[in-house]
Amino acid sequence: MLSDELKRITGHELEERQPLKHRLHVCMGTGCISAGSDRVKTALETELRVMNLDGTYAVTTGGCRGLCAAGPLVAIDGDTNIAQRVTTENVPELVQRMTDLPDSLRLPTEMPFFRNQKKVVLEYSGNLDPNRIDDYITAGGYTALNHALTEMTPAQTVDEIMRSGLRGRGGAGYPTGLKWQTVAKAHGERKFVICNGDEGDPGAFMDRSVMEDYPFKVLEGVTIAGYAIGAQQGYLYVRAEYPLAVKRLKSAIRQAEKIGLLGSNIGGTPFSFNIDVRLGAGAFVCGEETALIASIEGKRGHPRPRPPYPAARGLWGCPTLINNVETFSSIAPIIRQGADWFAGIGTEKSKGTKVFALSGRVNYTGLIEVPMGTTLREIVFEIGGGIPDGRQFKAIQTGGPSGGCIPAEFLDTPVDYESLAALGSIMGSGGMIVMDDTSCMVDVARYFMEFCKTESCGKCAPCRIGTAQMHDLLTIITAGQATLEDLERLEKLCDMVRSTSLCGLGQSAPNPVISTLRYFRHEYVSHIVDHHCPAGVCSALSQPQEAAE
Amino acid sequence: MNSNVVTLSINGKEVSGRDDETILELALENGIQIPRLCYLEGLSIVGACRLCMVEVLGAKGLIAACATRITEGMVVQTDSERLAEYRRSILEMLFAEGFHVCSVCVANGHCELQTQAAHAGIDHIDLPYLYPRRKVDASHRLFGLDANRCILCTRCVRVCSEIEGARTWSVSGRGIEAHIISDFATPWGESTTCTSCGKCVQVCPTGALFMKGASTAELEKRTDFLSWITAMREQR
Amino acid sequence: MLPSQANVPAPPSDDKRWRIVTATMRRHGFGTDALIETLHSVQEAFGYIDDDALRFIARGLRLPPSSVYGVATFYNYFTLKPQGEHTCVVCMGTACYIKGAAHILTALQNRLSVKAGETTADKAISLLTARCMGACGLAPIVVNDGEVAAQTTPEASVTLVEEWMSDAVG
Amino acid sequence: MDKIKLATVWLDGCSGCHMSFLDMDEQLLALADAITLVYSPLVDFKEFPPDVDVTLVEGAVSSEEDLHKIQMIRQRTKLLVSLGDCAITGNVPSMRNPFGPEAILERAYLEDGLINPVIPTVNVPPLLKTVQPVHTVVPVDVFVPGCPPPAGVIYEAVAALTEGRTPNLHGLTRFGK
Repeated sequence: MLSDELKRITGHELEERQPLKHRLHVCMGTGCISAGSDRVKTALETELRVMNLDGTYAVTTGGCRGLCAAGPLVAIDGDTNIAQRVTTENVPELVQRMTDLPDSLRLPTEMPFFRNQKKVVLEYSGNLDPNRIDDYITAGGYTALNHALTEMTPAQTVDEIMRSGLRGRGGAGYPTGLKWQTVAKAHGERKFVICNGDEGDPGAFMDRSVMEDYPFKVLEGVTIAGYAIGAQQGYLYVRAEYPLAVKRLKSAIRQAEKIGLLGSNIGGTPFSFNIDVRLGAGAFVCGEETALIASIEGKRGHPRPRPPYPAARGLWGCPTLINNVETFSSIAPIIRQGADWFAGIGTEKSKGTKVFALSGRVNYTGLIEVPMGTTLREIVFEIGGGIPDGRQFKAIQTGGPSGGCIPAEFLDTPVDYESLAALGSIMGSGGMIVMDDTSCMVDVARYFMEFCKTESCGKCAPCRIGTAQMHDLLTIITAGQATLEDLERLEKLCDMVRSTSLCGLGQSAPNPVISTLRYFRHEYVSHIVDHHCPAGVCSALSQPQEAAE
Repeated sequence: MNSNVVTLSINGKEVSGRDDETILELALENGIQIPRLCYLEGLSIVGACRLCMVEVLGAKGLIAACATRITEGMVVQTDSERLAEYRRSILEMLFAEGFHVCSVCVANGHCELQTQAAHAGIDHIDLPYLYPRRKVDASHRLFGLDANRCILCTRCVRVCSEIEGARTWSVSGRGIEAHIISDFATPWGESTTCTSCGKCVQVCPTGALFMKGASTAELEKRTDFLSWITAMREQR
Repeated sequence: MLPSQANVPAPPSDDKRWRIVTATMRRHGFGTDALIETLHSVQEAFGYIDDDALRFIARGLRLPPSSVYGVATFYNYFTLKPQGEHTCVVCMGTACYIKGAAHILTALQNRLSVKAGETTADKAISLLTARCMGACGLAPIVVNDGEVAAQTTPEASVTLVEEWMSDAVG
Repeated sequence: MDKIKLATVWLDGCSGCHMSFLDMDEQLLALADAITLVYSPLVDFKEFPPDVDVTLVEGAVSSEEDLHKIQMIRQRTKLLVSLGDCAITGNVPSMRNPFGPEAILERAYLEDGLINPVIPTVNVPPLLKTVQPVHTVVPVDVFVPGCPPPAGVIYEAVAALTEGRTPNLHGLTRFGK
């Protein structure tokens, strides 16, 4: 029944597209909008009308293609013919030479940035209109939900996810299937699914982009999870700082409800499921599961001791499944193409692909998706196009405030959960910030500690006071006023805060310090002993000869 | 609720208890002291002070004894050089965070922070003092709040919510700026929810909440009322 | 029993925007879990959350004042003070920081004679920071009255606030 | 056995620690066999000698004079003992720290309804921005907390040092005792 409906919508959509010669997808991601893509879209529509082409050419809203720095991007029909840095001025030129773009406009899509990626979460990248469920369905959307509801039992659905080897994309990489199974087996009349879209890591915007571009895919993943674990209600917990994502998700929920893909008896089956959006309000700690639950309950985002885990006692005391946006976005492709297909991508222990937000001192900044096991070198120097201005690569920061800085000698490390952990960093949610020799690693550590200090919820003593003390110590080191005893104090605090804090925020807050001490200890010593900042960042120490006395 | 009897070892001693008991409860029953500040029998568990962290064989990291239930065959160590060092460090941080001038405090000699520090052998604070500028609220007719002495154990918040039911207290702000407030950060004396029962004062482990009129070292607190109230409510 | 219409407290004033706030509470059945959503609706309607709003929410959702205040001050997104006519938000996310966001912030602080999080004395401009706007590919960014200035500089940022300043004078 | 050379100094404190020292009563006689008092507010030596074995410091470091003094003393002393809470924690003198020295001087010299309200500048050492515990400005070897530390504890500490032992004061004293 559901499949008939999906076929009907697809048929109708294709019929509509029949008379069209070309479809122009204008990127309407946050990046391109801030570069003026909304004005470009209007100009394109006007130009086509003026040229009397509006019957055979369609202008649609497209999603992000990842290369935000080249925006606004306009794709003609697909992934190979793309115009970059489009402005209202060069719209007429674009329309005239649509199939033969001038070099000034043509985006070289054969470049490694595009060629070396593999898109699972970001499939149909840029060619889907995130505002229209028909577009998503025509591209094969909701066939996974249909398949699960009609061909699979909930237990088989859990099993499929288990066999795919998918691991949580939000941080520590807990096996997703195992988590689903625990919640599925937990006793409880009511159960909940929560999609964590409170992307808090500074330097990470994967989830923003996924929510903006693939709202239906997120909904489909959450709905399948609801079916698999026996939940009736799902929540999307989204950062209030992402208004576009909130708007598109809310609209997506309404559209899905309208055609019976959410609500009572979905697709004529006994399964009923609703989804609501809840806004985050600017607290990094709410990425922690128990704090997130407290926040949805309308409370201060304080974590609580685990166990009991949310899988047993979560939202309002009921068994609750929490995964992040990217994890849920991997679900539909897995159900559609099978666990074996997904498990065939990536490494032995880290399956599938991972989306990264590549930024910092690298030529091509933006959103990328690569198979697990791709080396850091490939990401930075091929996909990212290397370091600009002829400068030297110094480190790549992964995992945000809970992660670490990885130096050049480990560039050939394949990116997977275990390898990054072995280097003292973590996969995290997928921020990758490239640093060159203009970055001071002590200053970077201080920056992250300041973040953790202001984001500490204040509940447990080690994190609340420890992050403040560590931040003070790092500040005096960057000011050239510290002693080697202060460095010893800092290391002791790192160990204590890591070992005794209540939640992951505190336990991982020392990581940026520990990893920079591991690989760049000489920079700390240089600040303390020689009163010299090798990168010339710490302004109090910018004159090495004078300060060295 | 059904509970089973389990056997485990604490500090090498074989002990047994019900599996709905926590490590801390069982340790105390067996005369084994574990340092603690936020825990108070009769109030809910928050696991905030982290002093009661213990080592459990096979566990990934340290475990908060107040918040962890016992299981069969558990091997618990409540004291080690590593734990002692962490506890000293946490206590030192608490001293450095607020402004604890023991010599002129109403709770001098009866303060749990002071006592824990003495037990831990703390004879000076190695970390820099943060010297915050915190308020003293003397607007209440009977009681006062000196935020300089507050260690954010939230016993006052919990006793007011869970026992008295007034929910006058909460924590405001976050991180190092977090502090205790009454109502809308209203002066305590102008609170419309406070019943002036004084339970918060009694459970406060330091001199942060005090009875007016008490002079240095005069304020002894008593928390025995909690077990009476709990027992009587259970009977009801 | 769910609170009926009669139990809804009277709004602090006859300002129509209170209807939005009441509607938010009603949509959530006046449950205590509506607190954060309701605070969002006040902030969106009024730009900040004042004492009257806190009292209104406490009565409407039957929450103790301390809980409402505790939650409102826990989350960075909420502000209890009115903002300036213009807002200038400097993103301090990692990518922006690596590309010099601190210099932009310093330049703006010096030009406006306020610190981050403060509003100029004439209430014209609020200078704010964000932990990350999620537009790292365009770093460093500054958001002026909702408009993203991508790959910006201290000079360009100062020029823009100077335009606001001269508007205010003129 | 050679007597050890003992000095005591009084920085920003109330002299209570010195009073407690004197409270040792007859134990002072026992100490007298083991020590020579070479500098102290209790006796009239003008110069701090260059080679002191043990110095007991009462009081926090509050002024520039305190700072110079303690740095000089540290150089001339083998074992430096922080005696009492003021030396160890800053104690009561440090209560001005959240407010700053100006506020305290104004309060003391201008606002208290004096006949001649003026902040003294001559013969008065400038105050440091914050009052500091001794160990934050120079290394300290032994800490004897208490306000004041009980006489018996001071005796135990000094006696141990004269015998070449590390004093073990655990359980004998604490902050505020």
